[in-house]
Amino acid sequence: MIKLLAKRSSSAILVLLGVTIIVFFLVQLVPGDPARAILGNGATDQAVQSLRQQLGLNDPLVAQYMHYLGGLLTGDLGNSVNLGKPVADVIVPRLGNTLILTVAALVISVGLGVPLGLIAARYQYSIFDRLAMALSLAGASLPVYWAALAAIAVFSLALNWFPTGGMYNARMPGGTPDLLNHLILPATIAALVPLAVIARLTRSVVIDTLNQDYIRVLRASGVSEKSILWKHAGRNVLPPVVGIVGLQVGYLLGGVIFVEVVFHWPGLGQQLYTSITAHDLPIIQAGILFIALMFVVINLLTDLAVAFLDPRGEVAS
Amino acid sequence: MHPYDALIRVENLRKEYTVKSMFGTSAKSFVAVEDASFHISRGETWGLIGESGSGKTTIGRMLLSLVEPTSGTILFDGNDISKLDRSYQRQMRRRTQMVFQDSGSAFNPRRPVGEQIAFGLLQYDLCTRREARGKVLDLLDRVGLADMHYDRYAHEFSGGQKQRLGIARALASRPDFIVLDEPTAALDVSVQAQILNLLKDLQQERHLTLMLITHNLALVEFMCDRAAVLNHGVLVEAGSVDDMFQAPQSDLTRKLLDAVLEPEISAAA
Amino acid sequence: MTDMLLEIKNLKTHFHTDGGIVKAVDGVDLEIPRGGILGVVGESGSGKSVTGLSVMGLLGSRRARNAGGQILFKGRDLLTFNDRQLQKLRGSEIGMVFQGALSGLDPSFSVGSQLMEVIRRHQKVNATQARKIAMESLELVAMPDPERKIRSLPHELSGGQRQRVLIAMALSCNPELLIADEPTTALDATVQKQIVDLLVDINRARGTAILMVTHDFGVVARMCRTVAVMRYGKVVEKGTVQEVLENPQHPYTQALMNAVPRLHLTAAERAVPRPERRLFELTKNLPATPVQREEAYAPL
Amino acid sequence: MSAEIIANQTQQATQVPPAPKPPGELSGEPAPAAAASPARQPSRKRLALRAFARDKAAVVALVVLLLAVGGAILAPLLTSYDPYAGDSSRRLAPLFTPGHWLGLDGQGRDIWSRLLYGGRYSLTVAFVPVLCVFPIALALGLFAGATKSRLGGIAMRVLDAVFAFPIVLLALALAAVFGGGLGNVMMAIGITLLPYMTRVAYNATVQEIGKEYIEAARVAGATNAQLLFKQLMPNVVSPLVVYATSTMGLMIVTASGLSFLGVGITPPTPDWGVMTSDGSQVLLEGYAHVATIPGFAVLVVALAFNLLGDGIRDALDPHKQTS
Amino acid sequence: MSSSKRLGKRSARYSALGLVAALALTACGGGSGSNASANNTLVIGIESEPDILDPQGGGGWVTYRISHQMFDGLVAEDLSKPSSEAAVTDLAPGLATSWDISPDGLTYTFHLRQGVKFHDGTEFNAEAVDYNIRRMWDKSAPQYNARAAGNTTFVWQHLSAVDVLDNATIKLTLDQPFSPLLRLMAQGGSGSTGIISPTALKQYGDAIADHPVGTGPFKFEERVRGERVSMVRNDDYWGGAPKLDRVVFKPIPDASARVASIRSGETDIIAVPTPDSVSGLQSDGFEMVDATPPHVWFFSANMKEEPMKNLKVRQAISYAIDRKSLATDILKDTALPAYQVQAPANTGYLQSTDPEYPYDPDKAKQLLAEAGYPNGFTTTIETSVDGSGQMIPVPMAEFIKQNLEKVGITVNIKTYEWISYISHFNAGLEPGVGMAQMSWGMSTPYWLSIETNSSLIAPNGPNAGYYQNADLEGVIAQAVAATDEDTANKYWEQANQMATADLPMIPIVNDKSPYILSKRVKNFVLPSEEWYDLTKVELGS
Repeated sequence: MIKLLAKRSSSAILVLLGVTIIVFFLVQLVPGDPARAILGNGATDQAVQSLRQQLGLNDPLVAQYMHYLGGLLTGDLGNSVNLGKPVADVIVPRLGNTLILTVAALVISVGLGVPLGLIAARYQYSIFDRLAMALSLAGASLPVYWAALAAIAVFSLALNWFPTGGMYNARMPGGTPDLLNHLILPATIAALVPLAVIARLTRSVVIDTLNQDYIRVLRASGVSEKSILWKHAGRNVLPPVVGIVGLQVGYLLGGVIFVEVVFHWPGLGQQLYTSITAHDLPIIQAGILFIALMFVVINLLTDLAVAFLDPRGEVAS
Repeated sequence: MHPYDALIRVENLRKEYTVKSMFGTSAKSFVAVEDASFHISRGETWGLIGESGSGKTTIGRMLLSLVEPTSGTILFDGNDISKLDRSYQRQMRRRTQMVFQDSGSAFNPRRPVGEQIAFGLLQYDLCTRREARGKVLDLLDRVGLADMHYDRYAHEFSGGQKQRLGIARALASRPDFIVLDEPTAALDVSVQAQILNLLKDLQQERHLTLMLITHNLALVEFMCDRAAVLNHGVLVEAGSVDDMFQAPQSDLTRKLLDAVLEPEISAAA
Repeated sequence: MTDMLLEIKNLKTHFHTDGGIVKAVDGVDLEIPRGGILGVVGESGSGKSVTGLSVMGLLGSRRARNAGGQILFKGRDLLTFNDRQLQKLRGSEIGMVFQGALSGLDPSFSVGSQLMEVIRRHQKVNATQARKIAMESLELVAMPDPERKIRSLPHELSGGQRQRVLIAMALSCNPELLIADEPTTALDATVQKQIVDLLVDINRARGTAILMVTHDFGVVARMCRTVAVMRYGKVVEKGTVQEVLENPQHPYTQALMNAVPRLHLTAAERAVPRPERRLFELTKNLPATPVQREEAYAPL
Repeated sequence: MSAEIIANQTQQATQVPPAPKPPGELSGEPAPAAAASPARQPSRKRLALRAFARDKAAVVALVVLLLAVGGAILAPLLTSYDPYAGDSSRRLAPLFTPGHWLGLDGQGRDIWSRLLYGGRYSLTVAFVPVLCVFPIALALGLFAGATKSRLGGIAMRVLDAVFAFPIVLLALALAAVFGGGLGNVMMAIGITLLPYMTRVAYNATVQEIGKEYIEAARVAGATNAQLLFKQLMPNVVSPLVVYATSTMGLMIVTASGLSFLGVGITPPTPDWGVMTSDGSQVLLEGYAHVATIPGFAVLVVALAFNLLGDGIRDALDPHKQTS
Repeated sequence: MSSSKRLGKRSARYSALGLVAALALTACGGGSGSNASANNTLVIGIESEPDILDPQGGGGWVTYRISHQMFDGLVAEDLSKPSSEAAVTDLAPGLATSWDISPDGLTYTFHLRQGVKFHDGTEFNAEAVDYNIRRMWDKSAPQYNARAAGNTTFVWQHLSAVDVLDNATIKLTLDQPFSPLLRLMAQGGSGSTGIISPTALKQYGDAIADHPVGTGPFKFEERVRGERVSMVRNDDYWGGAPKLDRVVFKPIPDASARVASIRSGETDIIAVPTPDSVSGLQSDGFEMVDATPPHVWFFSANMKEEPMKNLKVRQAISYAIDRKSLATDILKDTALPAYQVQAPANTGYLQSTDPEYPYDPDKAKQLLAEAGYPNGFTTTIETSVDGSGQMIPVPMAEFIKQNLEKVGITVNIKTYEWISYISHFNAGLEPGVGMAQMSWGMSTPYWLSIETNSSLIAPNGPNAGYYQNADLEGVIAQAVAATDEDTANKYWEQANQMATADLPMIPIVNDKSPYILSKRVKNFVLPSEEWYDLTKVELGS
């Protein structure tokens, strides 16, 4: 296990290094001059030049990258161009908010998607199965922002069940219950696509599992269908399903951008979106880096979890 | 026996698989074949007996240069196959063939089987492209398949037919030596009988040297002149089949003989 | 015939496939007395496995249909049982062992927990008692070091040991009938013999009747008392092992017998040089079958 | 009791015997009859088409896509309205307005007309990036998977790093870099797609290369190039085609998301994504049809691409091509 | 115990663990505020996340609307009258109660308000003013801040000396007469001259943005990025304590979501409703308040190349655009058609009743033919997709495209994100781009100079269309140098006339800057300015 951890971690670090390179050079391609963006309309050429000097924008790219990497390693993400404060101060609270949304969406998509897939597999070819799979196929093709707006129209405006957005009541921020109240709708919308995918994949994994020899042995031993489905199949589909769920987190992190924009959820996605539009390169770099980092870490954890859950212990591709 | 009668001579063959750790240190190794020496004479069928995981398939693959030995030499027709130059290597490839346990997976699922059999002919310029089809049809006919099978795909054949296809392909390049890796393990007895009979007939017709890899002693008794028993990568016994089966020298051989269930009423029932 | 434990009468099991109805079992009659061992021999597609699964009600496919007949177990027709009754029956009164021992155990649960789940499903016992019964079952199948093995996960056991666990599981509730569907296929020869002998021992010690589904006449000869030879969903010949093996009547049976390679050929046989020795030639000895038997193209 | 012969041999000739069961199969259900009938073998293409035609969902999907393509091509014949010219005094007219059965959008343009013409852009966005990336992904995946070379390994590592970015995020970043517009969006989508398609090709290659037929071909004397192009490629292309097809739907959705975020295709292009994102501005004001109609079109076409992908997978699977 | 039960228990334990973790995660987000103050809290839904809350360094109207509530400048505007009562805001005393201007227009002496304290208790005096001005202007001062200086360049461009005369008096000396100075000091569009507590500046330095301390009617409470900026009443405000306990500015960038938020009662006021939502909101009992702030939505023409170089072409375009329909149909009367370069809320605005460029496509075609383009031409229009004051630029551009295509001008639209658009715009129009859209305006007509001065040609300034007109610059120079307001205004009107005739910028509409108010909101007044005063606002139940 420790060996596996070491092996996976070191390859994850390699991936992360690649990520920093991509992030760095991607941001270089963004058009416009950050220095001018900071100084505004009236700035003179001279002022722009001196700020460029100050920001190190005139150094060769490789030097800038090494400088950037060095900063990263010492925990220095640089200063936001527009916000006049360290990037970490901006990113970290946003990251927390995005995590809340992502985790909630994950809980919903797994909590509904896996049982849906299990039941659909159990009653393969039934009306329920066909309906659930058709819906989940459609769900995976849904434009998220459209669904978000439609959900606001129905659940916030028509039914008045949930607030239309934000994280807390602005008039009187009310702690956890207030947060949950604001969380349900966006988390559900963010969960839709992964839920659909998880349900579909779970179904096929379960069907595979139910065709295994040992399931037949259990049947022949008179073990109840309930135990076969929920205990034996359930336990054995765990590793592949965890793998599937891990992958879905990536989609979630992407889809969350739309949800954050429509529900004005103050998360990383929204920050990133505004920073991309506001040309705040250090924030963009850090934001993308953090999302990639989360993704890589989640993949790593998924890999380890799959290996851990696999009864044979060490087997994991 | 004179050494030049041996088509294949193997000396101190060894295969070790290493599992490298991340940083190339602390390698774990697993010995699949340990210090095997034997020879296979021209025209004979040589049996290699072993239970699952004993390393018998690895030996077969080393003989065909599909797996590189860790150490030891393999002489084919007197030449060390690891030292052959390109064109001889090609010759060696042509002259050695293999029939797999499951020919179904040994055929490309997305190409017609006839084309795949023709490949061996064309590859070694044994005929022109125009003649190829006819030659393959001859081969198919010889192994008991019909012309119409040429354009079909592997999954459309039954187990026995797939084995016939595998044999046809092995024959295409006019080899001298064929490794038969459990060629009938997955077949019904009646089909197995046909395949075994076919192999025998072909051997006589074409003066083939065969190596039969199996765990079934009865097959060895039926097919082979000489054989060896492999136990966890080590050759524990070798010699003529009649001698070996009548007076087994090793425990494993005895155990294997004892385990054969004959369709005769014995005291047990 | 009332002392028969299992009587299968004119059983018909059909599969409704895209290509039409496949009559996998087509009017089969079989019977096993209490404590008896019946071998059902046949090649792929003969319907022997489907017969065993029909008894268990385990066809499990939407396409499988019962098309007639009776399966009388202790006088009760199993074909009339509902799912719940069948579940109760399986494992307690009829046990089953399949081929493919390597994949027959749930890889995620320990041997003990799987045994105990079956035991507690059918017997009103607490965990300690169940564990005791599980231990006994493992001892019954001569599992080496059962104390340790009961805690093992399946992948920690060898193939033969796994097959023993499966047999222990099938026998844990002391069923009167054990259906063994090619239990030794894919095992090494030495292990195969051990398992076969084990089944015979259990039959003697406990009086458990066995329905042995196999393609191997060697296995039949070793353990069975009566044998039925199946082909294309029908029983072509049946009788005591002695009768059938020593004097097969049906040409198919004869052909099959001939096709089995044997050791220790007689001196006369051995006098034939190896290249001239021939195994059975199907086309000569069998009446031509309608179509689709692949081997119709055999040139022999 | 003497051994009895039970079978009536003559009866055998009149019935269809069960097909031989593959050894080891435990399902209790006989495999479909292996085709060994002496009938003349239809061509591969015919078989694939026949298998495809049996898949009702895929056929419906194909019809839907053909309708969409047809509608896009024949748009001038199916509507008399200019998709770009609107009557601002009648903007946001509802469904079934006389002369405009799908209503008018925020500029007073006919939605039906924009939907038809919009197919030209949306389908292009779905199709072109996938088409362009296909050969690159195939070559890269084959190369990295088959040669196990250092270079291939590095290429896959780099792609691994790209994998760490969620699709939408990467597309968003790239679109922001390139700027909006049809061409740039397609470029962004193509680049985003590359690692995914390459991974599919790579995985298929690695999987296939471990199969026995590759070894068998080597025994038969195949050179490396022959192994790569003759043996591996057809088996790698099929899953890649399937993946590419299913992906096209997702790409329309992604492109529409970019439009919503303002970095996608530029209005007034009647792209469905642009229309959906335009319409979503008035979704909450009681003009739901403006966003919902093109959104539905995106959904249906994405769905159709998915089902078509499934259908193609089955049709290309030799095991399902029974005559 | 059977293993199945054990498994069940274990999974229950896991899910409990997950819940606890989720709660722990969320617990850190706990809030403040009591019920009573919640009732008297005004929540304003604004169109984007504000910039930094440093009044001098932070740019944009959205930000100034917030920092304006916490900071005062020396010079203020009278924001208590709606546009209908005062088309142009009057200057009013701020932290300076009065000021004297020397006859030569070169020295400004400000008499400071006494007894005013910053929110942190620091006394407001001439030293504080000196400290602040040097932060924006004196490169040698330790507190000099490049960003603050950059944003206030236009205000201080002619300042040559600052002298503290006594604790209550400060003198600014200019190097030339500069008539727009006072109005510029009252502006806040791109950085304002709001006075910050020197104590706080010394304490926080650049981090002042997170600890804004001014003298304004509201005191900073907290800022949760992406979520809210909240402030509480300053009971000691020199202008009289406001009625509200708290004000929360809540950024809701998506316009539909903003509208939804007021419908669901989460906000009390929203800025920039979607035009299509206004009538529905009104019929549901919400009030719309609008004004005529100094705002013009225009196209800068590319004066570097044909055909835009040609005055007749620019005139043709101006005639071809149906501003009225744009304002009525697309913008649902949230804007007024604009026919001149200066907005009504500007002292240079011409009170002529006759618009110079009524909608006349035939005349447009005729002018095009005269210019040598009888069959029109093809050009590109650039615009942002959103942004402060940009209204709904894309639908507007789409509408204008249709207008222009009717007279034969084929238009491609290129869109950009707001901030990348600003830097793109400020870099100057690219070859092939005929017009680029922008929106801006100030209550001081000096704005026209900023837009057209040849020294501010891109990339050195916002003159993105490369316009050069020596005559216009001459008139503007006279206006700037004028020492009495009437003379200045006369020149400004002349300048406006010239610019409107020459069309370096083609004005399209003037935003009415609508706000939607819930029924609870009382006494909210929108003046002819881009920002508003909240001291008089009350909340009903």
